Amino acid sequence: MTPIPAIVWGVSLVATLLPLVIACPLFVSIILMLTGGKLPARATTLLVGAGMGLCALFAVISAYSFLTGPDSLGALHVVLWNWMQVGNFTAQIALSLDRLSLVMMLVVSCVGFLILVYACAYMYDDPDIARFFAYMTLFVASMLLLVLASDLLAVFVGWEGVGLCSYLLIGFWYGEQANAVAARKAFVVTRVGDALFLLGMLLMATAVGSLDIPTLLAVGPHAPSTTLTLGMFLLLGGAMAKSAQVPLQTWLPDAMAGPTPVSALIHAATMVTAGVYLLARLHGLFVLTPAAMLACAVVGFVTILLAAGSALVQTDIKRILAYSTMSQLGYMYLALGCGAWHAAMFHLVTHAFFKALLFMAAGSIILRVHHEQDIFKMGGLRKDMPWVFTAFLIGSAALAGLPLITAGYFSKELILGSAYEVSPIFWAGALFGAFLTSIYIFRCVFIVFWGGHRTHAHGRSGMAMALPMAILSVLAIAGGWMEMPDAIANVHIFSNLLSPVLGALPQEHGTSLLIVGSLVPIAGVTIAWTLWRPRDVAPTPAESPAIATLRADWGFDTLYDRIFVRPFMVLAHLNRRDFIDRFYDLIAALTQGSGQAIARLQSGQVRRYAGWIAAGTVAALCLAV
Amino acid sequence: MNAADPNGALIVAVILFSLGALGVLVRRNLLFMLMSTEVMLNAACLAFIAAGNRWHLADGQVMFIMIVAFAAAESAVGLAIILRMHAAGRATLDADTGNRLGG
Amino acid sequence: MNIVLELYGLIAIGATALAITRTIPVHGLLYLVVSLLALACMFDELGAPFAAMLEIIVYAGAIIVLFVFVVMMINLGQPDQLREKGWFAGGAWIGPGVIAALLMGLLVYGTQRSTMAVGTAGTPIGPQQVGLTLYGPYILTVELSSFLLLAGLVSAYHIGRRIGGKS
Amino acid sequence: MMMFALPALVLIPFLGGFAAWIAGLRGATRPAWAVSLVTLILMLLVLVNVTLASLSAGTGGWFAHFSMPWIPLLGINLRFDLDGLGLVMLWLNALISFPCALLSARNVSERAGLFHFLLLSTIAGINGVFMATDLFLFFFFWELMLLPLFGIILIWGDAGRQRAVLKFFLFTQGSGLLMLLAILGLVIVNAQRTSVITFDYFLLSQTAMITPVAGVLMLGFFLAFAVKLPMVPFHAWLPDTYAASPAAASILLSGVLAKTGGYGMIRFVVMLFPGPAAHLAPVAMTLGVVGILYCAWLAVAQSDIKRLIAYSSISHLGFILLGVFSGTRIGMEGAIAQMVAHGLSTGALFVIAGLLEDRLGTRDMAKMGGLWPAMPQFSAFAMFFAAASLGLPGLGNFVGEFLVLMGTWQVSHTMTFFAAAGLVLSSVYSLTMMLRVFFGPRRSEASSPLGALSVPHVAVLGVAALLLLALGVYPQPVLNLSVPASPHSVSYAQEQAQ
Repeated sequence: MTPIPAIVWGVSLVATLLPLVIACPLFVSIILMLTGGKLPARATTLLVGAGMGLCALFAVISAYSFLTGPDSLGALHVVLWNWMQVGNFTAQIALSLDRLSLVMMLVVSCVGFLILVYACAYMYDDPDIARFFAYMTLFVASMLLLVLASDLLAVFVGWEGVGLCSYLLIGFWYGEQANAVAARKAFVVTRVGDALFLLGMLLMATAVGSLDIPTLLAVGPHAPSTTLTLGMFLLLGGAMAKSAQVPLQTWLPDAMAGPTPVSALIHAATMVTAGVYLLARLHGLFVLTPAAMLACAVVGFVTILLAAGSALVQTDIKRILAYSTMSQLGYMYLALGCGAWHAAMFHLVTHAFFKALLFMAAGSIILRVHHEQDIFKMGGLRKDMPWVFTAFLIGSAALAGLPLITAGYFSKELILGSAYEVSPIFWAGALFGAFLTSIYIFRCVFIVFWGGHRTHAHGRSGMAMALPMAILSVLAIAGGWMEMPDAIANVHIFSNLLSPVLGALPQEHGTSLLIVGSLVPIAGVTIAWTLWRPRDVAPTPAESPAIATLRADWGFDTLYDRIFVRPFMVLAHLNRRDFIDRFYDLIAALTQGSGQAIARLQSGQVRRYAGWIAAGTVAALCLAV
Repeated sequence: MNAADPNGALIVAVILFSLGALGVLVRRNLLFMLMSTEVMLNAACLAFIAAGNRWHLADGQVMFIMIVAFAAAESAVGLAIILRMHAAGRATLDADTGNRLGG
Repeated sequence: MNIVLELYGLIAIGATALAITRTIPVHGLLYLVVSLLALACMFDELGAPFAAMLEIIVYAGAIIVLFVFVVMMINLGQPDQLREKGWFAGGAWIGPGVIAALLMGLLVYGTQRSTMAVGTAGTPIGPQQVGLTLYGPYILTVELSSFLLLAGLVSAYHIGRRIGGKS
Repeated sequence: MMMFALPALVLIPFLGGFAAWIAGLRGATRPAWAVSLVTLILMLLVLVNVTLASLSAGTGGWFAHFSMPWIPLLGINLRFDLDGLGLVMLWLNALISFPCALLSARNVSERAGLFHFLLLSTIAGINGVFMATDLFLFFFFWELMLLPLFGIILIWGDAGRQRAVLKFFLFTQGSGLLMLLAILGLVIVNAQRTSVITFDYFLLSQTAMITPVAGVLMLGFFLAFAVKLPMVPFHAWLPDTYAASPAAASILLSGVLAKTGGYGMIRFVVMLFPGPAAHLAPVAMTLGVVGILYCAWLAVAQSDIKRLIAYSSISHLGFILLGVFSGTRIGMEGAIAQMVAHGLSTGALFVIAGLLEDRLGTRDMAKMGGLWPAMPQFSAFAMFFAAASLGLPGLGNFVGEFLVLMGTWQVSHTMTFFAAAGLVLSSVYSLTMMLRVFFGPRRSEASSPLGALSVPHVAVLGVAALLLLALGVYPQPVLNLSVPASPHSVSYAQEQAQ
């Protein structure tokens, strides 16, 4: 019996604050759960605001003191306790802060804080507000654990934790059967990825002997290359499911059944990017397996185009954003596959800003038009809600990557540049994706905000909703200015920040790519305007079988339903009574039947008895003679 | 008297026994079944006597006497049962209705 | 070969075959008496005169008469005859016939496989010898058969007792 | 003191059961219940005492020993030995028995005294199974724990109980007979070799190592435990039995009784016959994996909530089989952790199912639905245990499953792959259960008001949740403590002698 290992508190401030960053939302969550909804809504929102504020504050302080501290280029480890130690395998609950996790921690805590503040207003009238925030804060805690954990197994705790919270939040309005079903689908599909992730961990743990990420990165390269490739493929599978990449993307559109702040936080800004973060953390191993990288790039490439194509024909505003998230995540995967870690991380950050903004704006719209989500039933909202319109426009511009003024432009250009480096096909596809992106998002903008009124908007968005949107609007524009190509301005704050972890930024390309990349979004917006500019007749969604397929996610859902779900369920129902059990019943029935058959001999008819006696005599004589 | 060939007697005994068995199996009338039983018993007697003749021992006849005693007891009881069934209102002496107890 | 013995045997077989196929019980009984008498003659041929006498007195004289009494008491009539005929339908013979034929075949085969040599020619075994054997080595069997007879008596009495009471 | 603690762990519940019976003879429910609770508390105190003494003795090896001749002519002794594995299992039993006694008070109104007697006898038998190191004594306890349970199910079960009990009886007794034959065979082989008739585990383990018929003998043990666990082709008794049992019996059955199978696998198959067990391992592991997948698949299609939990339980028990036979230390530790975690989580799920049946009067999930608003606290607990059962990291089941998978990975990648697929399926059925019972629109008006949970329920579920959480985030004490001691290691008695 080893003594309980003493909790190792680092001497520095950061080591003290780091666990608190996770503990703050966790405690809020526990308090909300234990009080079981008995707190009044105001107290709940105050508690959440305070908890998340502290969390963000601690994150910022620890980030600041880490960067100004002595080993700001390395990593800081805080070992909390030994989780498991069996034989020569050890897993620790330990946190580590390096520049990569620092960026991610800041995104999660700060964007999380903003979205939760927004959610305080959004969900204020919901009777189950305590449950909502219990899940939300638990999600933030899990996400921070995922980000900060230094052991892959502890990452997995956060990984599954965010999955569970995502499940709970998608199904938050469980009264609708469809929501609960969507929640289950999201969990099960991501769980497929989780199983692959787990297998990948087992492989790495067996090959390397530890799941500690620094150890993995140090010892992993010496493992046999087939092992490494297989392991990376498995981890990639896990990451893909989490990030809704083709072919495991089907859960994300359905996940929009949750409240809009959930979509903003989980299904746009943080959880879905966990896969990107994971691969970036393991880039040292990833770079050694070209096959896995190629697969990753291809997956990203395909996802960009498929998701953008689907987004083009959606009618539900949240589903448009969901497909756009998928498509943007495709960019990140493409970047990862091309070895452009900086680009992937940069796009992750800017995407978190503008996509959260878009979801918040969409949420404000939805709230004010009586939970109507069909864009063709909205229209002319520009005048009703000018501020929301501004925010949505900024977010759309950033998503489309309008040149120079938006964050999305710079991060996307970085990705396009690195894709060109690997293969012009990737570049062309991604560029076409960007073209589609600008079309579909501005289609949405023009239909929703221009034209005649088709719905009545009421009320105003309160301060608590407006402020986070304002802050994110600023970030969605200015966030890109921390990393600009040399051709525009020599600003490399972001890549300099991450270089110690991810290596130096690769050489840049000429301005020709940049110019093409700048023109494409503008062309897209123009086409969107010509197609969907306000006319006299109200716009209606185009209908054709091809479009229906496109709208239904290229038929992936139907396909999976036909191939996996339906046979599985049908066979399960056929075998509901368990054929092995039936087999034992058969034995029982046989025994019983033969018993009855023999009992029938006991007929009470003397002649039959005599016959049997005679037959027995004959048999005995046969033996004797 | 000259000793006879017991082989022939044995074959006759066997045939009689089989006939008796056939009677028991075929007839549904209890009376005939009892009669067939008597035939079988007689066949056994014949076999004993033939064997007694062969070895020139009295045991065969002793056994015959035993069988006769047994046959007497058996037919007494059997006939009593038949009478009883008849008196109880059983319309026929059909043995196959004997499983309907309660008579 | 003892022709007389075979002849008696044939008579016994024929009478028995007729006895078990009659539809009228009294006819059957009469054939049975013939069969018993033929058997008695065979016993006598086989050197057992005492047994032959017993066969006639006890079997033919007592047991068959008992049957006759019963037949008289239960008073079977015309419908019973018809029914008996009905019971003789061809199908009823198949199973029993096969079993009986098998039984016979096996027994004949079994008894003839080891041929019994013709015994030493001897004098018939008289009642005295039988009596000595019976009350000598077989005394216990005699006692047992007395139990059996007593039991038969008691049960016959018991079973038949309530007939009068019922009517 | 330590000397008599081990037999006391068996005697206290047994005698307490008698006392409860006598107390309940008048027909009152309350006194019998009180006596039974006091008994369990006494048992817990003794267990705490034993644990403290054992911890001071250090980890590994045998902690305590008790021996007394019973039938000297046949070399049968009343011999108890305690190692870490046994201790952990005793704790599990003690923890599970509390909810059984606490919650049964509500369900049982008829012949409460008898109920408590049978319940406590079962608990005594289980305690004995976890300590007995004389094979005859082990078999005795093996039967002792089953017989009262037949009674409980037969008297207090639901409509289908007779058929269920018959099945349960045939399976367990049939396999128990095989084990008895194997025990006798081992004793005879040993007697031929050493001309000493003994049922002593430690002495027999010497023979078991070298005898050529070890494979056959092991199969007898293996089948008995495989039925009890249950392993897949022999699982048919379990869903019927669990569904037909009263709540207390379901909890006890799923929580502890199934674990006696896993315990037996470790102590009497793998430890006693290491060679043949290694030969059997691929078959056993394959069956384990088949069980994981097949029963998870069946669980999805069930409409009876108790049957769903029952099938899910078999599915999880496949991991135990996998871990035990993986032949690696890590897999074995995982299997033990899984036993504890599974006992807690499934036991809690059966508490929940029992309560639902109690309040709604049905177990058919088609008639439930949308229960969350009616009973939020309860539903939250259900969500927690469903999450535990689908193997959420941070809860106890994950530790067990991960370690088992890790142990299996070192033996066979394919099997691990399929076992991991079981994790996906476990999420399918767990969430389907949540979906059909608690989410969705309200489907029926409850037969009785659904109201808040009673204090004992909250306490029981809360403690189970806390323990699962503790096991999930800090399993090390259990992992350290639960190392099974080898029969070839120096026994406690010998140690004392030295």
